[in-house]
Amino acid sequence: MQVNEKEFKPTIVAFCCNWCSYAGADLAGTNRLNYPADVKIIRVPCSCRVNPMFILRAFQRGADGVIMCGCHPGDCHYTTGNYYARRRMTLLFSMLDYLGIERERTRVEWVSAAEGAKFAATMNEFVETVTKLGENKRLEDLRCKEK
Amino acid sequence: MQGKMIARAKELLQNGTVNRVIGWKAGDFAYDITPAVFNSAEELDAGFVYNDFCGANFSKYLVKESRKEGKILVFLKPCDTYSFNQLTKEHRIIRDNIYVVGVPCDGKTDGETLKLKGITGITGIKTEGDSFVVDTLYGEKTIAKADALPERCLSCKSKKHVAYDELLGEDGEVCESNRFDMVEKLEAMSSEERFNFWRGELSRCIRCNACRNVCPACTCERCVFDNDNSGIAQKAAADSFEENMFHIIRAFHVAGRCTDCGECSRVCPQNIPLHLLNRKFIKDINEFYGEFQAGEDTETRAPLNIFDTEDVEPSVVYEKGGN
Amino acid sequence: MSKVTKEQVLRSSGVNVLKCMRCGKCSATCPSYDEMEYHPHQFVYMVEKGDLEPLLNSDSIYKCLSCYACVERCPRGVEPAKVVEGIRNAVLRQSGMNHIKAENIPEMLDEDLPQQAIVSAFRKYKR
Amino acid sequence: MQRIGVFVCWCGSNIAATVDVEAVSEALKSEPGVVFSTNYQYMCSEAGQNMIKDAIKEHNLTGVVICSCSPRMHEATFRKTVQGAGLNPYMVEIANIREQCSWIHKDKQTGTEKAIILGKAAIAKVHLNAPLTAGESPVVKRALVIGGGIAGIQTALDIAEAGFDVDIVETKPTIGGKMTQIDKTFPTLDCAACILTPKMVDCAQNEKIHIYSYSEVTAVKGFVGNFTVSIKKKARYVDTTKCTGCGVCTEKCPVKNVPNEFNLGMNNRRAIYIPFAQAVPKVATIDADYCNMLKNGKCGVCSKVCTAGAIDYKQQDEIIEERYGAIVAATGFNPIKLDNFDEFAYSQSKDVITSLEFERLTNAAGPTSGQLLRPSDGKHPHTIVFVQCVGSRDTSGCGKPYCSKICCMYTAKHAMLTREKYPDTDVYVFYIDVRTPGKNFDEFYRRAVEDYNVHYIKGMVGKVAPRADGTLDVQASDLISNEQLHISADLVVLAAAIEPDKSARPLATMLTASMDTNDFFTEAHAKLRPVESPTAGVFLSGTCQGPKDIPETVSQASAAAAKVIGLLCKDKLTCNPCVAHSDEMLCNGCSSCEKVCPYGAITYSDKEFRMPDRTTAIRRVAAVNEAVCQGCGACTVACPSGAMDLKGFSNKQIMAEVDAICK
Repeated sequence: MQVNEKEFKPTIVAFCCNWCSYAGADLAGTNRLNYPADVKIIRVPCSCRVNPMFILRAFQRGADGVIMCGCHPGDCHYTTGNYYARRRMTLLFSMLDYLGIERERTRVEWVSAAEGAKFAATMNEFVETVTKLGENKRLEDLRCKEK
Repeated sequence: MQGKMIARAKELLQNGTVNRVIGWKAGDFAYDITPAVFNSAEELDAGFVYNDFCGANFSKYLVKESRKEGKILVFLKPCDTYSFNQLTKEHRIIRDNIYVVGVPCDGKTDGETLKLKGITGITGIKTEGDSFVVDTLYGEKTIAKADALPERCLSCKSKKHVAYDELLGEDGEVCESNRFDMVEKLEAMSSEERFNFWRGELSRCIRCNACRNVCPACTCERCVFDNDNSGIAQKAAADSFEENMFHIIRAFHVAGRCTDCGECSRVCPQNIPLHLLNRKFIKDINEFYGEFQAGEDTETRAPLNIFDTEDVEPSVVYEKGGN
Repeated sequence: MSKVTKEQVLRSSGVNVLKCMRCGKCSATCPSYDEMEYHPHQFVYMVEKGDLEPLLNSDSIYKCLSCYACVERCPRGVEPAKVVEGIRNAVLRQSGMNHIKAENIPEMLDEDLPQQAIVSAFRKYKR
Repeated sequence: MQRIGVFVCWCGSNIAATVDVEAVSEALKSEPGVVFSTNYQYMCSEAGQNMIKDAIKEHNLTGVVICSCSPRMHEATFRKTVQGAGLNPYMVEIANIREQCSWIHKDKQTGTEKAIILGKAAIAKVHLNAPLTAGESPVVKRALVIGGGIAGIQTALDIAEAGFDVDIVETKPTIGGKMTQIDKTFPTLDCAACILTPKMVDCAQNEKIHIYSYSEVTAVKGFVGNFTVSIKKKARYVDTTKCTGCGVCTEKCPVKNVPNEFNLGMNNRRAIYIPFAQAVPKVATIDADYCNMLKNGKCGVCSKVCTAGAIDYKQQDEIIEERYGAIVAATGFNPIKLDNFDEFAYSQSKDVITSLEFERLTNAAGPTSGQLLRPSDGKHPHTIVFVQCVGSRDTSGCGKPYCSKICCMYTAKHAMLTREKYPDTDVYVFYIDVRTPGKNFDEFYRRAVEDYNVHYIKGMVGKVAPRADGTLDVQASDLISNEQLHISADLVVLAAAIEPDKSARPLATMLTASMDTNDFFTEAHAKLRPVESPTAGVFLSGTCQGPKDIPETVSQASAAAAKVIGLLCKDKLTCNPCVAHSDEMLCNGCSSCEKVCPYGAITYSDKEFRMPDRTTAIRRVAAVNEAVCQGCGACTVACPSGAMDLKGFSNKQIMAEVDAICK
């Protein structure tokens, strides 16, 4: 197989809630489960701390994909946080899709503290998806740049 | 109607129910009508108008006005009352300091639209059946309402007042509206087509902030875009991305609170169909979480401040098909 | 005759024999038990061990009624009947021509006969 | 500008093998604000910690970034370290370069590059950190035990023993739970009632223990040390303070056809009943579904015969609110429903019974007064077949994937007792595996085989078919002799799997405690914190955490009690300082934050403000109760104006991390 010299490496931001998903990511590490280094995790107390602004900001600064992970619905450490997060993200992602932004660049996944394997598998799959999409240009180009 | 309204306003001023009136005032031209506060019967006689150009939604003005000394009289059209309720629910207006008189509305046009239809030299307007009869320097012109009304009136969601202290004229009903047709059309497009559509629209934005300033849901003490500490402040956009962010964040901030009054699109000097962003959220909320009309009452929780354990997963966005 | 491998049987049957916990409920529920030289649980176990020859040469593969009682009752979802079917298929594939021919099918069709039966007949009534 | 020190840990070779630690500390040296950067073999060691302390003093550091293992591992350690050097503990940020970097990447260059970015993000965040002070919250010195079975009873007794008040909430009219229905206990064959009922009486008599029987928890608010719990006392239509438990009403009541749940419906009770003779509290309860008086106002016999005047047909459900420092879940188990196992003919034949029904049939207080009789014709069964693992270890979806743990032992007990009492009975036990890990357990099972001649057959029953002559045809496999057996049995006993009580799932939601896929409560740590839930202040006792026998349940119950006592001994708990706070100048007063707060930590009030134009204005603004706020951040996103922010995870801090990562 020919190795592409300028292989595209996406920038992926993963927001993980402290109690489930961040612990799940730790477990993936403890079990030495590989996933691409393109994923960088930001720890938040709960998925409900994730402001849509953060996601747009990440895209603005060059992220190619943003994924948010939280406790499974019903298991939120703060009882209800992920239920609000679920509504917020559903609407935000739907809006981005509506604006013509590739919907595969955004994702929500519920990962428990015991699901290290799921975390790694999710990240592998997400990176693969985003890599196929290539660089994130549309959100930036939504307005024509003045020539 | 105008006469009735002035007469009632005078009575309420006279008997001390209110000490001032917010209403529409004639400008230099017949069609450039502006909101104004009237303090006396004389001022009402001199400038108060109510006609088919009186489109402005007064609800937002009450955020400041209701915090002033004394009670204020406000005339609200049916769609304005939804914004009014929403602001009451969010404690943004002090209900006790306001006296609401509901007035009927059959759709409001504006000078720009008429001019585009070739009607110039406008000196007055009146409704006759399904048409506007426009007085011009060149004589009377008749135009069908269907041709002269903005989108928001053509797809009117309700002619029913949801908040008032008294009504002048008959109250209407909630309408069967086709207001989501365009959203559906966009949804049916491919991702590429949607992108091109919005690129065409949003590219015209000059960031004048008119949409934000007129929006009855945008009443923050200080907007995040003006707040240096918010981390996303932008007085003048540094890059094109910020413009996109502005519209997405603004739509998100009013999601579940926007009553679909259409003021944003009405005031946009670049004619960007901003209401299509808000309506997308409204449509999604209706589909995902059940029918919800912001401002319908002052009790129901906003859809983003409540949840159901069986809510749809965000993956619904990918699973709906298309691309 | 080329050698039938365990992998072949596992692939064609789609069964993961390692899920078996050796409870024997398949054989306990089997209506053809007494007819069979090897019983459903033995099929699963012997395939796991790779001990295929006795099964391939046994009449048991034709004694299985494919009633799927074992599949229905297995607490681990192992699906023993499919293992039996896998072995049977391996034998049939190797034995070449079928006794009935495709061109004869139309005249055999009749409303009361399920088409499934014809398909199985292809497998069972070899020359 | 902060003066930041960066400390890169090798973690022996755990990090150093796939991350060039030297390169990382070197690269981070040139980040803005970094005045010191180094690396060391084990930062968490005493030498490593001293290195950090020395550097703080020597370089006047105002912020510290440690690139090491997960913050979940050593964040607390390093916070203490910097505090020891006079720095605010919240001026530390950890870059996780072990679990989320060195351990998942094999290529050193990749690992090093990622570690540098993670370090940069932590530096960007620490620039915006502010010193935080943790508040304190008081501990309510009272515990709540939910469930009054042997687990709940033991936990409550132990907590009371330590001198703390404890309440038991039990949904049934009496405490005691499943153990009251059991005849004898393995492996000693003590009579269950003889060892349980004294404990029930102890509960009733202990002045530190209050029993809410026939009650359920309907809402839980608050947090560790300070829960507010709503308890619904269901109307039993009997004044418990007046009822003497004489039982006259239960004999005179004309409604005689109510299935007796204590005997699993194998006999009947009256509409007013006391579940069994040793019930605690020993008071009557009216079953509103059957009582004629409550249904159509015609009867009133119990009221007439009650000399104590305890009957009160007008009684209503009552909701009381009580405050607790700790909550113990002890909701227990139930045998599964056997609807999915029709092959065993449970629904077709009365002579196919569950093991718990068998317990009642052999219990002296049971429907047959302890005579083992067939439910169908009341005759002695001469051939009994026990079927193990009915619904246990079942991954087909019909049953439960786990081993129910107790069935092997109780079946050995049943088989043995049957053979002892009725030596003319043939007893067969069909097993997949016999699992007897436990003190004197295997010896017990071997006694059944060797001394009592119980026929243990390796294999499963495939089908039970009722025959016309009243016997049951049991078709099973004997895997050892490789034959299919047909046994003509008089009685078939199914060892049904056990599952958590249905009340556990809604309770877990109320408690914000997590559950596994089988609805067992999850422990904080499977090995090291087995009796604590991950939710602070919530503890686990008995089978709600997983299948257990009685000795195990009791030891776990006592362990949970010890944990509760440890908590209640404290006068104050240190709060999490990473809480929400509202910028009053930005607050719209819209109440969005208040609506999404799960703890009710946000309140609104009208306050007078000096406005920029020198006027004063009264505005409605939000305030956060820092002792109640748990720092989830739901409010920060609900707030449209950005007035609400979270300390330690502020909008700006998170965006700084985003920026550093995406650069």
